[in-house]
Amino acid sequence: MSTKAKEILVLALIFAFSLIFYIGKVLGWEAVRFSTTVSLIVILLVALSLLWILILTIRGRLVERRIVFLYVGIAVALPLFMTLSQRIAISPEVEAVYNTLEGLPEGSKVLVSFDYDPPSAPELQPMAEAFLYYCFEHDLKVIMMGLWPQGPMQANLAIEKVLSDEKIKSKNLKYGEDYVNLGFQAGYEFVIQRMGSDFRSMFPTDYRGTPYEQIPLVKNVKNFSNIDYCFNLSSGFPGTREWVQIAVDRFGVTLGAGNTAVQAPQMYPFMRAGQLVGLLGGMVGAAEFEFLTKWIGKGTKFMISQSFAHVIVIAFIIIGNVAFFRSKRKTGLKR
Amino acid sequence: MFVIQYFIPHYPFNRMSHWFSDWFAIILACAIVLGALNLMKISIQKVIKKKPGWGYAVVIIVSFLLITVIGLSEGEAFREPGTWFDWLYVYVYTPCSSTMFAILGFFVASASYRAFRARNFEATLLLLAAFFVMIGRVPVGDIISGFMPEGVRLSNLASWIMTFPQTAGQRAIMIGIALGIVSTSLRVILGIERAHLAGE
Amino acid sequence: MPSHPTTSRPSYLAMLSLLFTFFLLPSIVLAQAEVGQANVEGTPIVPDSEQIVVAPVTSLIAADHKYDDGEMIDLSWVPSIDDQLIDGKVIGYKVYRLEDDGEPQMITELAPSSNGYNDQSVERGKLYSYFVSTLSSNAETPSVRTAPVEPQREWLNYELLNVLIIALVLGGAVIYFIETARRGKKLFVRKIAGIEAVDEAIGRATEMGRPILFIPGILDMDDVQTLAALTILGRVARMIADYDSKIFMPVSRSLVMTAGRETIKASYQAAGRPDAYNDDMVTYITDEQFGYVAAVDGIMVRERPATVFLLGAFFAESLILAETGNSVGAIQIAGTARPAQLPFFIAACDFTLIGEELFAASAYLSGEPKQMGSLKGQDVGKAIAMAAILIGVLTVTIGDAWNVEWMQNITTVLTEIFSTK
Amino acid sequence: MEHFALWLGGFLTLGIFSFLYKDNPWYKLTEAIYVGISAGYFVVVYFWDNFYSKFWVGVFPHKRLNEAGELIAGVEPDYWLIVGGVLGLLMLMRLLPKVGWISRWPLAFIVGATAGLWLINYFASFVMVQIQNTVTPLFGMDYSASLYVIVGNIVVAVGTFTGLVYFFFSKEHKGAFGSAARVGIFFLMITFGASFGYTVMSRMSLLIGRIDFLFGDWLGMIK
Repeated sequence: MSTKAKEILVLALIFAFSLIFYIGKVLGWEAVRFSTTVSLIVILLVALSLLWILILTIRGRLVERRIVFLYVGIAVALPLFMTLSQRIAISPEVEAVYNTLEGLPEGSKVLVSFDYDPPSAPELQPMAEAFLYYCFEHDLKVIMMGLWPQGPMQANLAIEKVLSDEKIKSKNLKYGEDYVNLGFQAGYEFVIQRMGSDFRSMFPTDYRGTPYEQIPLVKNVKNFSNIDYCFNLSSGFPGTREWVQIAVDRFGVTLGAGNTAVQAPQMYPFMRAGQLVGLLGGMVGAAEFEFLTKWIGKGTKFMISQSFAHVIVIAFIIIGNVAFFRSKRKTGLKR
Repeated sequence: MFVIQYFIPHYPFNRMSHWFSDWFAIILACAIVLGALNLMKISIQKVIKKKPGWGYAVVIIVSFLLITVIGLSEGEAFREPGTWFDWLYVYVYTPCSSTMFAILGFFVASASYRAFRARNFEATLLLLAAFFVMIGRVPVGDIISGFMPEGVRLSNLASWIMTFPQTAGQRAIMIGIALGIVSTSLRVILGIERAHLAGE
Repeated sequence: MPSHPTTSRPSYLAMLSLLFTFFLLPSIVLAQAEVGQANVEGTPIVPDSEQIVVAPVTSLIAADHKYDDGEMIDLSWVPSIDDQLIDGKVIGYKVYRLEDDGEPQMITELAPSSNGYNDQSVERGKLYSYFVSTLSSNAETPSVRTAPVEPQREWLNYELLNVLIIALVLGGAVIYFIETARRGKKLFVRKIAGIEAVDEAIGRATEMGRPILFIPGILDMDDVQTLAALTILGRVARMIADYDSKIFMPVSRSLVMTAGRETIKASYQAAGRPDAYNDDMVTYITDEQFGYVAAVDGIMVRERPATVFLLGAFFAESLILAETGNSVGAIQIAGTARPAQLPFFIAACDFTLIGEELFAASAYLSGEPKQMGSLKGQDVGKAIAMAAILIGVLTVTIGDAWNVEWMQNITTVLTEIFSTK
Repeated sequence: MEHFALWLGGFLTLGIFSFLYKDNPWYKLTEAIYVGISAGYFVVVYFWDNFYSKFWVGVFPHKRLNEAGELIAGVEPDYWLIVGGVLGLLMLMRLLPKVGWISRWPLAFIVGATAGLWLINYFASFVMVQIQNTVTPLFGMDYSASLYVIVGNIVVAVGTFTGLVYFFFSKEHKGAFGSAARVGIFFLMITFGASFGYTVMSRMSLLIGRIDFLFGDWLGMIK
């Protein structure tokens, strides 16, 4: 069979596979689940094949790029079907966010800024949900906004998800009294700057078009001095750095943040300097926070995959370096 | 000018940053038109000359025109849920851009196998720190080091690296880069660094 | 605004004096802030018996907000003694304002335990006085009125004076060293490993007869890192012209393309070989991040360059480029000021310019005394930072541990110098 | 429509993943759609957010009518914005080859303005605040710190100091100064290692998110 024919065959298989399961979904099939035994067998098989790659590489044959890709695909996809128990260790920076929240009395006003868009949602959406869940559960009033155009939409998605929870549903929360979404405002960090003097000048209406002064929750909120706690979910510019520079350094708010893992390390100096009280970093931070707030969402669910992916990357680094040192010793070459 | 406005709260200096940011935004809006026209020019040339892959150029032109026409005709509220623009954003733009970033996961693994070598002491240190952070941040780390007493497990080590040496390094880099930018900016302001503006 | 290309060489000393005039003149014209206060305790209105009586707020002070354009008045008070977290009778506060002794107007309602408010709807030239009412569920107890206050406009933000002074010292140092260098004094700058390797890397490419690839990052000319990369390109291109090897530079911004062409052309002219230059050395690919990466990847695999320069602002593509370069066996010299991408360069490239080194390298390589001078100025900044950290940490630790007063004083001074609030 | 949307998402996602196998028509098609849509997306967003709501509305503010239909005093037009409009227009001059040189003006403005803006903001937040905060008593206030924190404090102080030594250009890295720089580079490497780990973490999370879309949202195999 020629390569071309093989490729077409694979394509057809993928299509058939998708079609079958899609129809299955529409018909309401059960989700696919691996039992613990199957999971362990899969893990063992992956480990053995990694060993085989190690042997190949030591013999001086680097495996092809696509095989590495395949491994990553497997390491990420299969664990999604697994059911394994796992213990999540809480890092101090996540605990700090939780403790600050715990210290807030009922009825405190919390400002949450959604500064990200759908591409970073896998990391930040679980944080948003867990955060809102905690606020609603403990009767904190939530004011939402966004410096990114898509942020308020993500906020709505999170709200929808959290409100469908039984416990929260029974609280019968009202839009405008218990939470409000002020929407997006263009202007990057200048929005924060002007909010420092007057919220209303930046948000004349909420995202539904209701005038600011007619919303019971915010009509008496003049500026940051009426906000008890600020939380910022950020995946770039404008984001946590701008909130620290302006809202914290100039207006003195208490700020916590959830960041994508890429930019989280750069926030540590701010944390140590006390400009930032607590930080959730990436999906792992989300999972830890979910554990604390007892809102078990996607962050926790994805942790097995995350563990697997990390182990695979580390395994490849080790394999690559073992081969590197062996070849260096043989040829004595120094590059 | 910006330097001045930082220190003097008085009108007109306190308005200056607002003006500049607005002007900047307007210039950007015009510049993006330039970029888009450039893209169109290249694509149309491809189609006219029937260069290889001109079919894809047609797709670029069509999808560009589609979203632009829809977005501009839907008026100020183009972003509201339920508009066609929003639909295109959610179901076309988002899957594409998310996947573009997701694909990097594969490349990270491939690069770690083929390129990330402990070729000297510095690189070794880097890879070791990466190792501990990666393993310590996920539950697997604590399963491996489960025999150790609470408090000195891999997750604690990862936390320690992040909070102390990592912060120190970030701080030094931060100060260094800030000073570098300050001095480069001064060079620009004083007109020393102007090679980039010479000739068009 | 600064820096148009046709500006004739400015005299830096003149500019320096201009700067000083700009900063110092306003400081002479100052306005003294007037503070009006009322420290008399308020008396509660005696209410009906069913009403829940709460104590008024005390020590109400209204004062002009300092260092602004005369648009704010700060209010502060001590909350009512009935304002308790547990069993508190106070449900909030109302702030009233009297404009030029007119009728009182409620301007805001605040939550319990508030102890201050910042009124930003005031105008200059009017007198304002305030009082605050404490609210229980069915009664209101006003406090005593404050003395009238007029919002003031100040010319200089004295709280930021320390920032100004340090910025001036730093700016002055940069300008001083630039002047020194211009007068022909040689300034020492240490070797930078990545830059030392440039010669060798170009030599290797010449020997192997393979091209040199120069990638200036994916940001436009408005990014400082791109500027630095182009300055380095100037020197690299000069060497390449001397060695007679080939350079190829794919870019992702059209402005960078024109700038790159000019830079290389100038270098070839300086090397006396203008005939060897042609415009195809620099090509524009696409603004699209991953489209650009895919194309550069293809170029690397096909052309198999002996040397790859990755200098400028890089994002997610850094690791793809570094890996591909590594896999074709090129010597790679990389540099960026983006901390998130540096690790990939360090792990996969032979030499990496870390953060500030990229800016320094551009100055170092250009060999221009003025650029070297600015580098020295930067070092002054670092010296200040290092000294502050060293002295600060020592004094604060010793001062705190053994209660040495003069050390504690030094600490206080240092903290004040570097505070931005 | 919902079915179509999900299949479209699946089609595009797999199309981009197919690049991992090799460059192929499916990927090229997806890429072309992506390039076109993203270029158009930014044109639209910049038009409404920057050009329309900043410039147009700023210069010609909406007339506000009260309930009786009478004109009430709205926002004053801000004619300063016209300067920005003119600069933008100059930028567009690049389209005409003869006067293209004039687009250097707004470019010079951008370069100069960013230089000026960054100068002071970077300085205040990144230099001053960070120096101030490195200065902490190593043993904590009144010996209150635990051993863990004391070691940490020392590490931060030493790390920041030596890191700066590494970036010091005026002195050859020799002797004690050289050793300090060497220690500094170690700290930098640990920093980069940590941020390497976090970047890997982030990329993997996004990948998991995509795979979850494929098997969860699209095919319903994960609930």
